[in-house]
Amino acid sequence: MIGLPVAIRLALAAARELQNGEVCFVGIGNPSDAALLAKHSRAPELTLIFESGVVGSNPISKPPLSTGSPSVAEKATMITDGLAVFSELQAGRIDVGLLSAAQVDLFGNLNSTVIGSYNQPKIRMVGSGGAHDIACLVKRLIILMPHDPRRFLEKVDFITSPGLSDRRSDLKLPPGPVSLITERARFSFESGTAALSATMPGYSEEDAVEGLSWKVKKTPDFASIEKFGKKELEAARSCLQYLFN
Amino acid sequence: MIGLPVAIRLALAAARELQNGEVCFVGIGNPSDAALLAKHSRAPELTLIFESGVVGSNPISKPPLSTGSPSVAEKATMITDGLAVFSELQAGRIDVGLLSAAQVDLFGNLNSTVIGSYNQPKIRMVGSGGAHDIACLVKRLIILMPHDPRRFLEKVDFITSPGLSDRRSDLKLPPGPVSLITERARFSFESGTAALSATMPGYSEEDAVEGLSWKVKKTPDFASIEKFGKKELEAARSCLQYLFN
Amino acid sequence: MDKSAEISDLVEEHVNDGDTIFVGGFGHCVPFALCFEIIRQGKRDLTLCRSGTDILFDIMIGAGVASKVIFGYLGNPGIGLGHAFRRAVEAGTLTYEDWTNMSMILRFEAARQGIPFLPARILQLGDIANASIPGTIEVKTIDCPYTSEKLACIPALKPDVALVHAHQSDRSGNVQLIGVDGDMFTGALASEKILVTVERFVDTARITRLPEATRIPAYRTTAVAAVPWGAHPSYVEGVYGRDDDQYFAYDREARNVEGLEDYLRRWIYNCANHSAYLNAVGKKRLNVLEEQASRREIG
Amino acid sequence: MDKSAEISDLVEEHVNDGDTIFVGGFGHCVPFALCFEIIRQGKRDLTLCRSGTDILFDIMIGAGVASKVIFGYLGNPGIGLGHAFRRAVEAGTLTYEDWTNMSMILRFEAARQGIPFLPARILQLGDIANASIPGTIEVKTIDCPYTSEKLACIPALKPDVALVHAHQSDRSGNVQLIGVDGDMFTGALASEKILVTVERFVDTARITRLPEATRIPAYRTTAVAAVPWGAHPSYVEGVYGRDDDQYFAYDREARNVEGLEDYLRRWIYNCANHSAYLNAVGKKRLNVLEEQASRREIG
Repeated sequence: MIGLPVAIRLALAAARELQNGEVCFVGIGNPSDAALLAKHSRAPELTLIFESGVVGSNPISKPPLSTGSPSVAEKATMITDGLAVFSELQAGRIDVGLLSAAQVDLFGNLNSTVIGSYNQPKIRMVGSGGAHDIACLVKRLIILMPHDPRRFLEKVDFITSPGLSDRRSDLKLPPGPVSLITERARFSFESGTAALSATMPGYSEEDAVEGLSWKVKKTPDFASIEKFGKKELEAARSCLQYLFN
Repeated sequence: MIGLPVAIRLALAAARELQNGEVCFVGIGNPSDAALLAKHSRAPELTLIFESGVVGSNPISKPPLSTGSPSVAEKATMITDGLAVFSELQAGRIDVGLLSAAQVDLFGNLNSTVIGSYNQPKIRMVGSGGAHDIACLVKRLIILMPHDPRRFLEKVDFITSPGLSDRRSDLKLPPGPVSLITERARFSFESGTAALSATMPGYSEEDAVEGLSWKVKKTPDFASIEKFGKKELEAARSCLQYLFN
Repeated sequence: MDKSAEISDLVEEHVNDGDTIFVGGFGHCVPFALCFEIIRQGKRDLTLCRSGTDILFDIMIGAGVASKVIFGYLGNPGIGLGHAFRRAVEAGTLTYEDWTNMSMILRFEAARQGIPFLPARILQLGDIANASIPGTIEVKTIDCPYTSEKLACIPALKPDVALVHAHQSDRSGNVQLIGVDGDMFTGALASEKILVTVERFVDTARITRLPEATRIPAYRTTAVAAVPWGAHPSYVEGVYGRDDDQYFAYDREARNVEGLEDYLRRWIYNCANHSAYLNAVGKKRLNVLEEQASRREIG
Repeated sequence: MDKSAEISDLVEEHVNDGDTIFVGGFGHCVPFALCFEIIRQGKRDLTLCRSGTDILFDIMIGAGVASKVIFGYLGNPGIGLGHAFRRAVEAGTLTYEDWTNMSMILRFEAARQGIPFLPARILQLGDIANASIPGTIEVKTIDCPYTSEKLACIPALKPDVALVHAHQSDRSGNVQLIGVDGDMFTGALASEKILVTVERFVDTARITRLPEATRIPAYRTTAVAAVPWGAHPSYVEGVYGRDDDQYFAYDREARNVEGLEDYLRRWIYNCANHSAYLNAVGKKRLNVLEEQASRREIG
């Protein structure tokens, strides 16, 4: 297990969060890897939606670089426009969304805009894309982050995509992030901040929080995640082959 | 001329209001007859748009009963949805619209909702359809009415589709009706109420207002419309053949 | 997930008395078979809504299944009044809301987008929204926070159930259509449940050949039945033409209550199901309509 | 009306310094040839806008034709940062507005509909619209007059010019496309002028075979040029594949100013026109990309 590339382990861990029959709004990279892996193992009836307007996507021929890449459209069951799929999101019809970012904080706020200050950034990044929209609107938000302690902050430099917030219910927005998945652990946001709810196969509790500045509690139902099965590993090898190079 | 059916004469008269190259929002009946006739005589590059979402329509195979009828779609250059074409209207991108109704008044208000009072009507009619929307939003509105004095009122029973109004400029709406066409005459709304601006070939000024309760002024540029040409009459015979039965 | 079912099950399981029903079909692909089944099953107290209606609304009013209508236009397109509607309004036995075709589309579009209203420039003049005329609709206005313009707020309308007829679907419910659209899919996608009849089932592989023709994704489809000729007397682009004569016949027959009842008996009550209805139309007539279809093929 | 023209005329006659430009292409059909021509002609002070951008934005920033960008995402999709953008922001030489992909789409949709804003549930949390962080956007809110919910008002954005690449058009400008859409036509139809390049011209009769594939009606098209391979290194569904290698190459080369300038020289300045650009890409590479195209055909 530990021998597998980080991106594969992250995808395996995150795929566990997706249930068969769900409708999933997917971004490029770790999120699409996880969703594709889930679809080809435990959740064959997962519907993948990309913000480019593609519904029922199954990008197995080649990992897409853009949400508008050829493999996203290939064999899709529906191609509509961006307004249509963001409308589905805003109307509360999308079950789950997967997001990654440069920084995450204890409340599940995500930053993909700037490192440093907004006006005089140390690093200017790509901005929200659809991430803010997904974070605001999707029924259940799953955050994917490789275990890189520099990216886990008390407070992100800039909140591109909002995490938990008292204002969500007033604004009639769904509750926000449910879990944060790394290749080492699952953190749950049920108690109001990220709390360790499970470790991934091969990792200890200490591994899970190694180097993090966060003071992380453990959830009452804390457990070790059972080993990834043969089907999941085989799906990883076939769908995510490019990550093995 | 006078020997032709009223609907043909009305279409011939109204077709004169349309310029080549214009984009025209069309309803069923007299309006589509006039637009089709114009397209096949003096304005070959007239673009016909129907509220059903059909753009570049040319319904010559059969007079359509519905804006969604097969002949509306046949040979159309674009089929989109209703939202798209009403958006074009609201954004001020449609040059001209043609409407007819059960009643019209001196200000170009149109009624297609009820005869009598709204709640206890003598006759309940079909309602607005897209007529209200066209009357509010189109850059230039042409009204078509057969010369039937009972339908020309001081005040319509119910304003389905608004005519001239002081409030239009506040609401940033276009000025509304430009002309009212009957088979006998053209009335202009330039001066604030319907004023006789032309008589159709074969009709006198007296014919034009015969039986109307309206006190109609004459416009300064009042004139007799020149005879319909061979091309127009031939187009009427070929496109509007069904009206000759 | 296999969402295919029989047309009778669609109505029995998913249409409840009192529901607000969006009726698809803007001249094209009007869901006659589905609505006739609703009448046969004697559903009650339905609220029917769409922009421009077909005679189907008038028939459903006449058959007593609708207690309220919300519409832009209600009549017999290009032919005349809705006779059953007219009688019901004049007798005071029906609740109705007059909107316009554009405002109805915006109502559905707001619901499709998941927002409570859409701003628009219509319905600020005239009598359709006029507080001084009792019974007309009320439409709130706002001042644009950017431009200070006055705008009408067109409120969202989210139907409980949408009824759609289309060309084809796979059994999981990816529904495809070509041809006139109108507000068919704006209204369907605004709705909580979507019930679909199609001319035929096809494999998913066929769907992926023209994914642009998919108008309802499988996850939104509640259930789908294969019902060839399910839109007659309206038409299906490239499959069969519009039976204009039926619309003229309805106009003549529905002018009085007895005539309407004859019509209902002949085409609905005396037909146990859609096959019986097609027998009543007759193979000869259907062949003529097939001949009239445009020469277009989907995907 | 014949709207066909040469690509150089499109830019010369219809793109003015200082214009706000909507750049079409959501991964698919990105209008590279048109924008490279804009760079060659040395247009200045452009404001570029769209939701998720391609490297084309970064290239135009690097080439100095853009003074402002309005966007949801600006980078090299799936690969990394926009290096020229990053340098310009960090050096303070570029004006920029951070929105989100959905809010950009809504901005165009509002303009397409002819209304000054669209209500939405986004941009009420987080820092993108946060009055206490200078430089971020300001988004007004309203209370819904029906439900009292607080909603963000996403302001309309009406570009002066839209740039679009698509599959085919007739000479009067009925433009057709299949495949990924994104905000391509929401943005185009929102714009005052629409400039189009297509892979090929076809007869109007061909257009009418699949009128559902028409995305811009002739009366909205300002001018259209036939420019095969006009979207390279992005792709055209069913015609040629995406040249992913070029995106990786741009990522490597644009990391410093010198590398970027080499890139601009090689692919733009040293190519007198699009044919010269295609020669620089090389027939061998183009053949490979043609092989990679999906097996789909429009209409």
